[in-house]
Order: sequence, then C-alpha cells, then structure tokens
Amino acid sequence: MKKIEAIIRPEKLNAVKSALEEIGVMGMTIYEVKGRGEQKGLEFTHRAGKYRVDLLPKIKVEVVVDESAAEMVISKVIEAARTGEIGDGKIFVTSVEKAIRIRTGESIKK
Amino acid sequence: MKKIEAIIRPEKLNAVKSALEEIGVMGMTIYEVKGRGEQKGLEFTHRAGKYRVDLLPKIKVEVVVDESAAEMVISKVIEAARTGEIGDGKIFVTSVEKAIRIRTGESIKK
Amino acid sequence: MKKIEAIIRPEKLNAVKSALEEIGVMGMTIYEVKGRGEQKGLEFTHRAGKYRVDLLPKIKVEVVVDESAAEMVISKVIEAARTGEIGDGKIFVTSVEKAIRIRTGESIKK
Amino acid sequence: MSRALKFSLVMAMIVFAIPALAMNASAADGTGIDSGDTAWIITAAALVFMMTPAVGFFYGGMLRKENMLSILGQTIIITGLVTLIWFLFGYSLAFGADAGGYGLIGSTDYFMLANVGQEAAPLAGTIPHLLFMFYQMTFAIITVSLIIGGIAERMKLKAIIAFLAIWTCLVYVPVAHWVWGGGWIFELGALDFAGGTVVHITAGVSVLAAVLVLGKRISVQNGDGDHPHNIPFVVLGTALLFVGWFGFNGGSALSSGGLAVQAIANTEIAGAMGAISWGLVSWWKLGRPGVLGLASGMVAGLVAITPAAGFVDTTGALIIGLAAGVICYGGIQLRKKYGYDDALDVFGVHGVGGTLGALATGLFATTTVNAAGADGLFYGGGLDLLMRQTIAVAAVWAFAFGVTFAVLHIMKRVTPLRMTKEEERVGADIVQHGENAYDM
Amino acid sequence: MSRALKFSLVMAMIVFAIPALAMNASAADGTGIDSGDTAWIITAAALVFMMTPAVGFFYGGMLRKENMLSILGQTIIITGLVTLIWFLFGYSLAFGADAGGYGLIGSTDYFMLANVGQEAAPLAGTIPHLLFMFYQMTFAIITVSLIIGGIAERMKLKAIIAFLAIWTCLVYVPVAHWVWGGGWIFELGALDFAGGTVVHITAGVSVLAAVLVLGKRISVQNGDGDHPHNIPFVVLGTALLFVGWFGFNGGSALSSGGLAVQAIANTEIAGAMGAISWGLVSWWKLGRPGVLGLASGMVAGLVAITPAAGFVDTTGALIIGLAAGVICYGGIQLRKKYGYDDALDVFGVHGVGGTLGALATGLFATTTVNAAGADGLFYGGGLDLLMRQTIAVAAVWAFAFGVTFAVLHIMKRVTPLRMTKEEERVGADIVQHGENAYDM
Amino acid sequence: MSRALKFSLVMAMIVFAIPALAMNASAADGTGIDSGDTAWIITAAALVFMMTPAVGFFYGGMLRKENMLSILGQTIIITGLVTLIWFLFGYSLAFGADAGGYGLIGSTDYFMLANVGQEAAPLAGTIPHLLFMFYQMTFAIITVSLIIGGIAERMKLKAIIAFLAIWTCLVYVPVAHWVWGGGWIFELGALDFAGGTVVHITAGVSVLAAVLVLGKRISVQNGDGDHPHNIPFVVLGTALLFVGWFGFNGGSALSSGGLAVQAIANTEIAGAMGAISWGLVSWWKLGRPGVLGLASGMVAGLVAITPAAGFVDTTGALIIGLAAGVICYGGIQLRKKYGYDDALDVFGVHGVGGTLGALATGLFATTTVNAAGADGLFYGGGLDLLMRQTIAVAAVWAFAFGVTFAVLHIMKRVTPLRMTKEEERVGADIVQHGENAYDM
Ligand SMILES: Nc1ncnc2c1ncn2[C@@H]1O[C@H](COP(=O)(O)OP(=O)(O)O)[C@@H](O)[C@H]1O
Ligand SMILES: Nc1ncnc2c1ncn2[C@@H]1O[C@H](COP(=O)(O)OP(=O)(O)O)[C@@H](O)[C@H]1O
Ligand SMILES: Nc1ncnc2c1ncn2[C@@H]1O[C@H](COP(=O)(O)OP(=O)(O)O)[C@@H](O)[C@H]1O
Repeated sequence: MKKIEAIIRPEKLNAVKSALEEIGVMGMTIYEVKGRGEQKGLEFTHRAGKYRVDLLPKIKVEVVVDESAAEMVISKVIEAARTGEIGDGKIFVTSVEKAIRIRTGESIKK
Repeated sequence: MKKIEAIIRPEKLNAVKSALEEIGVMGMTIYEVKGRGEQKGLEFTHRAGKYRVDLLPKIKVEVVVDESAAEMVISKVIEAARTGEIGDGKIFVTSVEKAIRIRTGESIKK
Repeated sequence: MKKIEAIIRPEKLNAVKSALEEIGVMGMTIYEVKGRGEQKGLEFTHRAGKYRVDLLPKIKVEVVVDESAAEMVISKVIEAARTGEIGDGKIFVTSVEKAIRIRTGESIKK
Repeated sequence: MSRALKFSLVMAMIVFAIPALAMNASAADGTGIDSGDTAWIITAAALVFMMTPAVGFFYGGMLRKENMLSILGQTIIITGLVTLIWFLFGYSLAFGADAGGYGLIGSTDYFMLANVGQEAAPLAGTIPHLLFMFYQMTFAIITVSLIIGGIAERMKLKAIIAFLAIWTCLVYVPVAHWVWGGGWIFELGALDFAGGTVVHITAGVSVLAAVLVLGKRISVQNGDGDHPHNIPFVVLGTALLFVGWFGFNGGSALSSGGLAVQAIANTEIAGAMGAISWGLVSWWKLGRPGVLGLASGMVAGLVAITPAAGFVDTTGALIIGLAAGVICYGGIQLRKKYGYDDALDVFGVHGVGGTLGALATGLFATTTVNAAGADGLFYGGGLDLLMRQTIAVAAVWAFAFGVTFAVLHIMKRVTPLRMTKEEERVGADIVQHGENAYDM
Repeated sequence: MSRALKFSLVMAMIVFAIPALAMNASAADGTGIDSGDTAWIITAAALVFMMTPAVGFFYGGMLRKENMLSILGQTIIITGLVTLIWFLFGYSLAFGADAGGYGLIGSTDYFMLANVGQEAAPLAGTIPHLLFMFYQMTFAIITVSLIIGGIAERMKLKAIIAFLAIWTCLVYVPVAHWVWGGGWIFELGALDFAGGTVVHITAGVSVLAAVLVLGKRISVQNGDGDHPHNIPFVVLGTALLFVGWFGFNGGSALSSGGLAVQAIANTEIAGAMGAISWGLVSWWKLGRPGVLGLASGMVAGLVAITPAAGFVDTTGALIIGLAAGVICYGGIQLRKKYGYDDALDVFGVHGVGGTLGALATGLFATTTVNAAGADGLFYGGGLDLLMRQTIAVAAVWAFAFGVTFAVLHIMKRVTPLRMTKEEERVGADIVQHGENAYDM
Repeated sequence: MSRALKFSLVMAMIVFAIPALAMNASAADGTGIDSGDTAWIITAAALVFMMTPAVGFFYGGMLRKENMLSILGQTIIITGLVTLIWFLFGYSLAFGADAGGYGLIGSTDYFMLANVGQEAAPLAGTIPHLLFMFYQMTFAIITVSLIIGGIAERMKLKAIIAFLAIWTCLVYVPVAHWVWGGGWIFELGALDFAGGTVVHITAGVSVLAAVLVLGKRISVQNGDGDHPHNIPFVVLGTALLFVGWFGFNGGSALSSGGLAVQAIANTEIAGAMGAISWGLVSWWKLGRPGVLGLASGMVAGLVAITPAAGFVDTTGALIIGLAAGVICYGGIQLRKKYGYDDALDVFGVHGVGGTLGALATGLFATTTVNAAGADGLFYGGGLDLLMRQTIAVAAVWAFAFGVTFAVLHIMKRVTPLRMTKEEERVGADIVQHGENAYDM
C-alpha cells in the first residue's frame, strides 16, 4: 500500500476532502503543521510595523491507499489543492509495508 | 528498523502507553491529529440543533523499534486500543532506513 | 529522495532552521508533537506539589531532500540541535518514492 | 395622542420614577445632582461599555478561528466610529429637543456636545448631562456591535465600516429619538425600558435584511457553516454580557433606587430562566443540553426582558425569561427553514427576542412596579398598551428592514461588498488585518 | 443567648454599622432608601454574580480540556437552578422571619417573592428589599458553584443537577438562616461577616463528604490526575474572583461607608498576603513558585478573610492572609495524604480556609472597627467570642458533612451517580454536552 | 510658587471640585462621609485593581506562549509585594504630611496604616481615609505592573522581584508624593489628574533605562522578536483596561459628580479616538489596520488623556486622543530606529503617551471644566501652565531614568540579572515557574 502525504493550504482542505470523496476515498488523517518552501513566508502586521513569519500554517492530508488507487488520489489532490501560486504545497509518496485495522486486528489489503 | 504509526482514540492514549511500558518500549512520539475512516464523523450539538463533524480528534502514536519487536508492539497496541466499535483506528508500518540519536550523533541499532 | 524526520527540543527550532538555511535547504514541514524517550519526562509544579509529565513538547522537523544531500542535512541538524543532555531527540530517515509539486503537478527530482 | 397627554406622561416619569432621589438631592444642594444616582449610572455606563468587547468574545468564539480577530477588531472600530458620530451630531439628533415637533428627529443644539456639560441632564435631573450622553453612547456602540455577528465572515472591511456608519445615522439615531428622545413613539405611549425596539429589534431585523442582500458565505453554501472554535470564549462573553446587562437594564432607571433594583432583579431572573428553558428544549430535542445552547438561552432571556425590565414584576420576568428560551430556540429554526445565512443568529435571538419582550410588556406591565409605566393586558390594563406596543414594534421592524435593505442595495452598486471567494476561504483575519489570532 | 441580647445585637447593628447613612437617607426622604448605599450594593451584587463564571474559569482551566465545558455549563445550570429555588421558596426559608422561633428555618412569607419589593429591606433599612434578596441570591449561586470543582470529571449530569438542587434546599438555605437570617447561630452571637461558615465551610466540607461517596476518578486511580489545560484561564478566573470578592465582602456591610471600606481593604490585603505566603512556601518546598500556586494563595487569603472582613483591622487581615497561604497549602497536602479525590481542592482551600477564617475572627475581631461586632482573644475580648465561633464552625461542619453524605448515599441507591469508565475517559464535554471546548 | 498660592489652590480644590457633594454630606451627618461618593470610589478602586491582571493579559498575549505565565505570575507577585510595601510604609511616605517641608517625601505618621481608618480622608473629605489609601494602592500596583512588559522574557525572577521592590520605594513613592501628596510638583502647580507623570512617565521612562542596562533578548538578537501568541487575550486585556480606566481617571475626582463624569467622558472619547487614528496610520503605512494596532491605539489614547482627564473639555479630549494614536505609533518607531529592546513598547506607549498628555494639559486645560485646574495655552491661560507642566515632565523623566539606571547597574554587580541563554530559549514559564501555560 502507499502512503500519500499532501501538504496543502489550510483553506483547501474542504476542497480536497470533497475531491477524495468523489472517488470513494473516505479514510484520511489530518495534521496541522507549519511549513516553508519556495514561498518564503508571509508578512504580518504588528502594532506599528510588519514582521515576517517564515513558517506558515499548512495542513497535511495523509491517505493510505492501495497501490492501484495512488495515482488517482494524487491527481485528485493536485486538482483540488492547486491555485497556481507559490505555496500550493507538495505531495510525498512512501511505501507502507502493512496496514492493520485495530478494531478487528486484521491486515487491510485493499 | 520499523516505524509503527497507530492512529487511536484520544482516550486510549494512557492505556496504550502503559501497555508499551510493560514490554519496555518507552520511546514514542505523539501527534494530535484529526481523522476520518469508516466512522464517518460524529454529531455535535449546536445552539439549537446538531451538526456533523466528519474529522474527529485522534491521537497518532509513533514508535520506532527494531524489526524483531515490531509484532509485539503491534499486538500490544491493538489489545490496548481496541473497543470493538467503529473508530478504533488503524496501524501503519513502514521501514526506517536509519535512526540516529542527536545527543550522541550515533546510529541506533537497538 | 529521503525524508529526514528530526525530533528536537522546541527551543532549538530556530537554530536548526538557520543551520539548514546555511546549506540552502529552505523547504521543511514542522510538527508540534509530544514525546518520550530516555528522558522520562519532567517535573512540573502544581498548586502545592509537583507532578510528572512524561510526554514533553517536542518539535518534529521534516525535510525531504535528494539522497545526495541527506548526510549533510543530518549532520547539520545534529550540530544545531545537540545540547548533550538527555532529551535531545532522534532522527529517522525513510525513503520517499515520489515527490510532487502541487502548483505544477510535476515530480521533483532534486 | 395629544400634546397634553404627552406632557403629563413626561411629568409622570419625572415625578414618579425618581421621586425619592430627586428629593434627596434637591434637599441637599442646589444643583440637583445626586452623588448616589451618579455613582450608579457611571457604573452602569461602564458595564454597558464592557458589553461591546463581551459581544466580540461571544460572537468570535462561535466562528472558526480564522475570523476571530476580525470580530474583535470590528468591535474596536465600532467603538471609535460610533463615539465620533455621537460626539459630532448623533447625540444631538437623537436626544436634542425634537426638531419641528414632528417627532422624527432631534435638533442640532448639542452638535459637538455643545451645551452638554456637568449640569443636570434635561431628561434625568439627578445626574450630569454629560453622563446621560455617555450612557446613551454606550447603547449606540453595543447596538451597532450586535450586527456584526449576523453578517460575519464575508464582507470587506471598508464596506462594513461604511455600512455601519450609515446605519448608525439612518437607523439607530432616528429610532432612539422616536422611542427615548421624545419622538413619536414616545408620544404614542409605547414602553421600551432599556431597548427592546431601539436596540434589539433594530439590530436583529437589520441583520435579516443585510444577509438577504449579502447572500451566503461560501462555507455555508458548501454546507459547512458551524464550527465554534472556542466555546470557553463564548461563555466568557456571555458572562460579561450578563453582568453588563445589569448596567443596561438597571441603569435605564437613570437613578439609584427601587426602580433600578426592580429592573436588575428582573434581568437576572429572566436571563437565568432563559438558560433553563433553552436547556430543557435542547435536552428534549437533541438529547443533551449543549453549553452553547445554555449560553444562548441566557442571552435570549436577557434580550426579552430588556424592554420590560422596569415595568414588570418578578413573576412577569420569570415567565418572560422562560418563554424567551423556547421562542428564540424556535427563532433559530427559522434560519434553518428559510436558509438565509444569519451567521450567529442575531435575528433569531435579538430580533425575535426583542419582539417577544416588547409585546410581553403589553401583557405583563404593571403600575405597581413603576407608576410611570402602564398596566398590561394581564394586569387590568386591557388591550390599550398591547396595541401601542404592537404599533411600535411594527414601525421599527419596517423602518429598520427597509432602510438597511435600501442602503446595502445602493452600496452594492457603488462598491463590492464581499471579499473574494479565495479571501473568504483564507479568513478575514489574515486578509483584513494581516494577523492570526493564535500562534500556539 | 437571650432574646433580649439578640435584640440588642440587631439594634446595635442597625444603629452602629450604618448610622450616618441611615441619617442621610432619612433626612432626605421618607422611604429610608439611600441612593449611595443602593448604588454600592447593586454594584456589589453584580460583582458577586460575576464570581460564578469566574469560578468556572478558575476550575475549568485546571482540568484537562475534555472537561472544560462541563464546568462552564454547570455554572450556567446552577445560575438557573438556584435562581428558581430562591425565587420560589429559598429566600423565604432563609431570610423570612424565623418559623416557630426555633431558629432553624425561615417562614413562608416570601414564597414566590411575595412582599419582597422596592421598599426598604427588613434586615437592611437603606436599600430596597428586592436588592437584599438579589444580593443574597448571588451568594447562594456562587456557594453551590464552588462544589462542582471538587466532584469534577466523574458524575452524570442529571445526578449533579439533582444533588445540587437538594443540597441548596437542605444545606445552604438552613445554614444561611441560622447564621444570617436570625437563626440560632445568629442568636448565639457567632460572627460571620460574609460567609466563612455559610459559604466556604458548607461548600468545602460537603465536597469532602461527596468525594468519599463518589470515589476517585479513573484517571486518578491510574495515578494521572493533574493536567491543567489552560492556566491563563485559571488566572483570569482568579482575577475576576478577586474583584468579585470586593462585592462579596464589601457588600456584606449592606451599605456604603466606612464599614464597607474596611471590609474591602482587609480583603485586598489578605488576598495579596495569601499569594505571598503560598508562593514562599512553594518556593521553599518545590524550588519554584508556580503560577497556579500563586493564584491559589490569593484565593486562600480571600477565603480566610471572608468571615472576618468587617470585624478585624488591617493588621489582623495581614496576619490572616499570611496564615491562609501556609495553612491551605497544608490543606491540600491532606488530600495527598489521605488519598480522597477532591479534584480541585475545594475542601483544602474553602473548607480549611473558611474554618481558619471563622476561628481567626475569634482572635482578631475588634469593636474599634465594627461596634456591632465583638472583641476577640487578642483584642481584649477573652475566650468568649472564640468559643462561639468554634461552636458555629463545628455545627456547620457536622451538618454539611452529614446531610451531604446521607443525600448522596440515598441517591446512589436510586440512580447511578457516575459516568461509565468509557465516558469518563472520553470526557464530560462530549458525553454530556456533545461539544468540544476548542477547535483550534 | 508661594505657600499662599499653594494654600489657595488646595482650598480651591476642596471648595470647587466637590462642593455639592460636600454640602450634601455635611448636611446629612457629622462625619462628612458621603455614601454616593464612597460608592463610586469603592467601585473605581475595584476597577483599577482589575487593571493589573488586565495588563497581564494585554502583555502576555503579545509574547510567545512560553512566557505567558511569567507575566501573569508577576502581576500576582506585584500585587502581593506592593500591597505589603504600601501597608508597611509606602502609603505613609507618599501621602503622609510632608516631612520637613522640603516637598520631597511624606512622614512616618501612617506607618503600618496607623491612623488610617474609617474617618474622612485628609485629602478627600467625603470618603473614608482607608478608601483613599486603598485607591492609591491600586495605582501603585498597576504602575509597577506596567514595567514588566518592557523588560519581559529575560530577567531572573529573583532579580525582577528585588528590582521592582526597590523601584516602588525609590521611584514611585517619592514621585507620588511630589505630585499628589503635597510635594514640590504639587506646590509648583503642575497638573496631573490621574497619573501622566506619576504613573505613565515613571513606568515608561524607567523601562527605557532598564532595557539599556539589561540588553536585548536572545530572540531579538537573532532578529526574531515579535510573536504574539494569543491576540484575543490582548484584546481581552485591552477591554478590561479600558473599563478599568474609567475607575482610574473617573475615580481621581475622589467624588461622584460632574467632575468624575467629565473625566470619564473624556477618557472614553480619547481612547476611542486613539484607536481610530492609530488604525488609520497603520492602514496608510502597512495597507491594513491590525487588531493589535487598534488595541494599542486605544491604550495610547487612554494613556495620553490620563493627566488631562479632569481638566479639559470633550473637544480637548478628542484632539488629545487623535494625537496620541499618531504620536505613540511614532513612539514605537523609535525602538526600531534605535534598536533598544523594549519588548512590549512600554516606553513607546506609556512614556511617550504620558509625556504627550502632560504637555497637552498645558495646552487644553480649562477652568470651565474644573475650577481647581487652570487655563492652558489654547484656553487663554498663556504659557504659564505649559511651563509648569514641562518642568514637571522633565524632572520626573530625569529622576525615573536616573534612579532606575543606577539601581540596575548596582544590582548587576551583586547578582546576575538575566537568565542563561538556554533558559531564555526554553522560556520563563518552565524555568521560573515549572509550568506550561497551555496543554491543549
Ligand atoms: N523539501 C521539503 N521537505 C518537507 N516539506 C516541504 C519541502 N518543501 C516544501 N515543503 C512543504 O510544502 C509546503 C509548500 O511548499 P512551497 O514550496 O511553499 O510550495 P510550492 O511548491 O507551491 O512552491 C511548505 O510550506 C512545506 O510545509
Ligand atoms: N486510509 C486511511 N488513510 C489514513 N488514515 C486513515 C485511513 N483510514 C483510517 N485512517 C485513520 O484512522 C482513524 C480511524 O479509522 P476508522 O475507519 O474510523 O476506524 P475503524 O478502522 O475502527 O473503522 C481515522 O480517523 C483516520 O485518522
Ligand atoms: N523509539 C522512538 N520512537 C519514536 N519516537 C522516539 C523514540 N525514541 C525517542 N523518540 C522521540 O525523541 C524524543 C527525544 O528522545 P530522548 O530519548 O528523550 O532523547 P535522547 O535521545 O537525547 O535520550 C522523544 O521525546 C520522542 O519524541
């Protein structure tokens, strides 16, 4: 199975969720993270001036799916999370050796 | 080494911690996440009605252990975290290429 | 590509960030986690006594880089995050199969 | 209603409502200012002033965290804006002697607070005029602040500011004159002790008009509206509102004594009963009493008692409070039924609750409690008072709705009212203020 | 104590405690109501009312976040519940003329607040009766609210509501009558200025009884009890409590003047000294003064000065405050030693602190401060007052403990008192209210 | 200024500022205590007391979360510390009769509050002496609390405590005596209604001196200083400060009546205008009005009106408020320009704003508002008052700066003032108190 980790803009979470629902992917885990990439932060206002925050709030959506579904998930996420501006985020794919459902104790195949 | 990521009910954290202590596993990292799976959310009360939250608070317990200990850890976690109801969570196992102790800079073999 | 996950002391984040900037590594994702390792927690004061918290706030810095840069990143992180005391943290290295930039949809090679 | 009747009403108010105190003061010195009355009304004004940030926490906690600061920031901006308007001409047009005798608007006598000083207030003879002005100003500020909860999470900041400035001038100031400043509703003899019509109906009904013009938030369009991010802040806001309401209703006696105390006891009882009945309804309907609901029930009870506080007895207050919890619970269902996007149910709670209270005054008012009031239907007064209350309610409803609807429609042609979709998703805090509420 | 003595005590109180004011008022008009006294007691009542949500934040911040709302929600429910009880019969049974002359319970004269209006209060001649009733009601509400901190994180909501309703009727109302309403402790001549016995001992000791019946929380059974989730909220609660306490102690003079001021100055001094001594003890014992400890020290000082506030001078207040910080610090050790699960140390702080204050009144009281009081052991009064204080304390301890213990034992047979283990782990917010405090 | 002039000033103050009230009271009874005046000043003192925790939230929210508790804890410690100092000798040295007639320090008459009781206060004849003492104590507490925002996030707790204790004795107490206690600035005839020099200049300028001695925080050295962790708490603090300021400025009339009301209306107007002008400047400069800026503007307006509140009319207040928003915005730029590390701009807001207000009093004061005041430059008074104001400002600047600088330099030789680098990185909450603010 594959673990797909997509780091996206927080305001895109709902769009990504809906996009995945469309293809029947319900299971997911969400992390509130902070990130920096090519988008080198954002300017915030202070009392009487600005300051730069280089770590911006991001959301990581983590979905573990069968290998066969991975490409589909990736393209759906890209479609939903893209604005075309710097800061859209990254997707990382890793391999999961085993997935187990705690409720039953059995391994998940699909 | 293996990385075992268990996504569990928040109220089960203490039980899981104790279960792992029993087999001598002290090292772990905890994430507060939100998740959705077969348990499709929960109903919350609002001022004068209900609303559904489909992403529920979960805890991810991450333990990196030697391959030999992995099975033991998994079965202990399942035992401690299971209620038998939908929403008990999942365990994902991945392979870790290298683990290093920052304090000493040396690789951990186990 | 490699994913380097460093679990460090929160107060060391700025130092690690600067150290990585020095070698041109800007991209990173930060998680606020809690952890326990050989450092078996800390004593906190309560109203009229102490209590032990065994899960301490930690920061996980996650950097995905080209294999060639991995060693450099690891040694930089160790250098910046080390105090020599128990609780300095761990680094875990895993393999990333694919990394994609959402903005463009293309795979990242370097 | 004849001039003569009006005159006697005013006299009655002066003679009965604050007799002991007036005597007390005049006995003591020549200015007529009473130190005890002044002490209480200063305190009351400070309490009402506190209600504006309180409403910020009450509202803000119910929104998602990306819009928390926009609400808090707006309460500060409103404090500045309304203070300026009130100083320049608002107070004068609301509480200056009626211009032309049509009962529609006040005079220019007090522009820039000219002639408003430390001497006794024309409408409250035992406290300084400046205090009466300030006390009324805190009402104007909180009323305008109530609105932002309904239209939350979608408007551009500049449009909000322009709208609220216009609204203060075209809705609040005239209605305050009509009801309290000697205008036509005052003459009519309709009763509004502390602002059922002036405050809660104007704000609640205007929100209804506003959201019809503005349309729904993107999140609500996607069926994803309610995400209270910090319910403890909602409870904090409720607590400060409740305490503030003692100043709001109790201070409306404009003196320290039996009438103020009656209003305060009624206020507490109605607020507490609103929580009970709302809690029971939601226990029955939802299986559990939510804390958000309990807090909303308190506010509903407080809203409903506002116009009645100084005219009904404690049993009346108990019944009004209990009714408010149930009826405002129902008021919120209206939104669900008709699908307008009143984000924090300003209409459902303040519009509906204010209307309930104004009409209930026609039922429960009794002259045993306040000789300057009247007897309602249940206290031997027949339908007379109820009719007057109904006319006042209908007029203020129509006026507030109409003006707000028209103003926003005209504004819409001149300038974009709403943020872009993208901005709405990101949230007003970053977009309008360049800040995140929390970095924790 | 003879009827005659009682009579002269009452007279002394009326004649000495508020003489100037009474004169002032009666000079001015016929009703006897003084605008300045009324202004202050209204304000004081509002401040005491604010203590209930304040205690919600003080307690809630010390719990884990999964139980925050349950505490805040309970403060709202208690406000509703006790208001209703007080309105219906509570006030009457506590402050109505003694029924039968046994000094045990009041009469039914004021049921549904009949005969409680804007005229002067029988027990406080310069303020309206309705204000006296309301002021006393805020005391009942806050006292009941104190209890929930001790029994937190385990009971079913329905059981909590039933228990607190019964407790209000069977413990608070009688003890209020005994001490303040003209009952037997009043007759005895024991002094309790603002509620050492009536408020703090009843609440604190009842918690002790309650947790013995209820047993420990699952988390504590697993050795994992203390997880304050939001200490800034604890400090916020402390701050609002402290300010509220000025109304609590200062308002207990039932007038505005020297006595109120004495009580307030003493209150501030004792609260501040409690923080210092608690801070020093924990610095010494733990190596650092925790902020939770500093806040608790303030509360301990405030609790201990409560019964003494209007009877001791500022030096007495200083000593009582310093002692409170040390002794209540010790009070908390009792829990650790004996292992009962008083979640937020209501017994350790309020039970112990209230007892300390009540006894210290027997040591430090002086008639130079309050002619209606008495002289304590250190001020030339001998053991007389100390004896009376001891009797009052012992009686209220026994009564509160016994009734609470019995009530909960009986309830236990009829209905389950505790949540299931699973529910306790999930937390009361979700289980009882269907809400999470934060979504951040 | 001659003794005679001084005498007539004092007499004028007594005769004009509180005439009606004095009459009222004296008409009524022999003690001179007025129940209305007492009611208001008790309330005012409670409000000022609340400003200390308020400043804790205002400051703490602007820091990173690892230092939140240290600020809140310090406000508690300061409350204890200053109460003790004030009780033992502080009040006596500040407000006791001038020792030796040099106008430098008060006498020892009131050591341990001897002779400070329920009788009328020497400096305020219609309220109890104990109330005057308590009211002044709340000023001392809040002034010392202002300082901790500037030196935040770096000092050792023991050093902070020692420094603040010394500062209270060597700076606050003398300056309070000079300006309000009958000392040389009082004699000079400089006006300071509620503490432009005594409170804001002493605190603001001392912070400037302190940070020069202490040096920058590690985080600022690394160019990483500003991380407000909880802006809603900043707004909460601002709201409570604003309400508290009504007590601060309004209570400084030391009576309930026209003058108190004038001060309060001016306070509201200036605070509101400060928010507007600061908001506009930052909109213009930064493209958006931040909520932190809006809140800071309010505080700037409040600071600036403080010395003028009881001497100027509402138009004067409006102008001073508008000016404060702009000038204090500029005050903060100073820090950026000169690079000293005044963490929360205590100098930029309080130092600069207090100076602005003190000088503006020389421009806008008018005897039509307060006969005991004087006429400023714009109200026909010529340069006379402005000169006196300038002398007072300059003297207090020099004194506060010099003493603070010297004290910290000496302390530095005796004991380490700063935490270690490592400790600073970890944050004061864990290091000094062993606590985390949040566990969420
Ligand atoms: N090399 C990396 N390792 C880990 N996380 C990264 C890396 N690069 C980017 N990220 C994460 O992705 C987010 C978006 O990346 P960014 O470079 O800003 O977007 P874009 O790809 O559109 O330029 C970052 O905030 C960070 O959380
Ligand atoms: N495919 C998945 N990818 C990532 N996380 C998942 C996935 N499925 C489930 N999870 C995580 O596991 C949690 C529990 O899953 P759920 O399906 O509700 O439990 P159960 O396996 O008992 O039915 C979810 O809330 C989510 O965080
Ligand atoms: N086996 C492990 N699996 C997952 N996380 C671990 C493991 N061991 C340590 N950690 C993480 O690393 C952090 C620091 O580890 P610790 O053992 O305290 O430091 P040190 O290596 O200096 O002794 C822990 O708080 C935890 O978050």
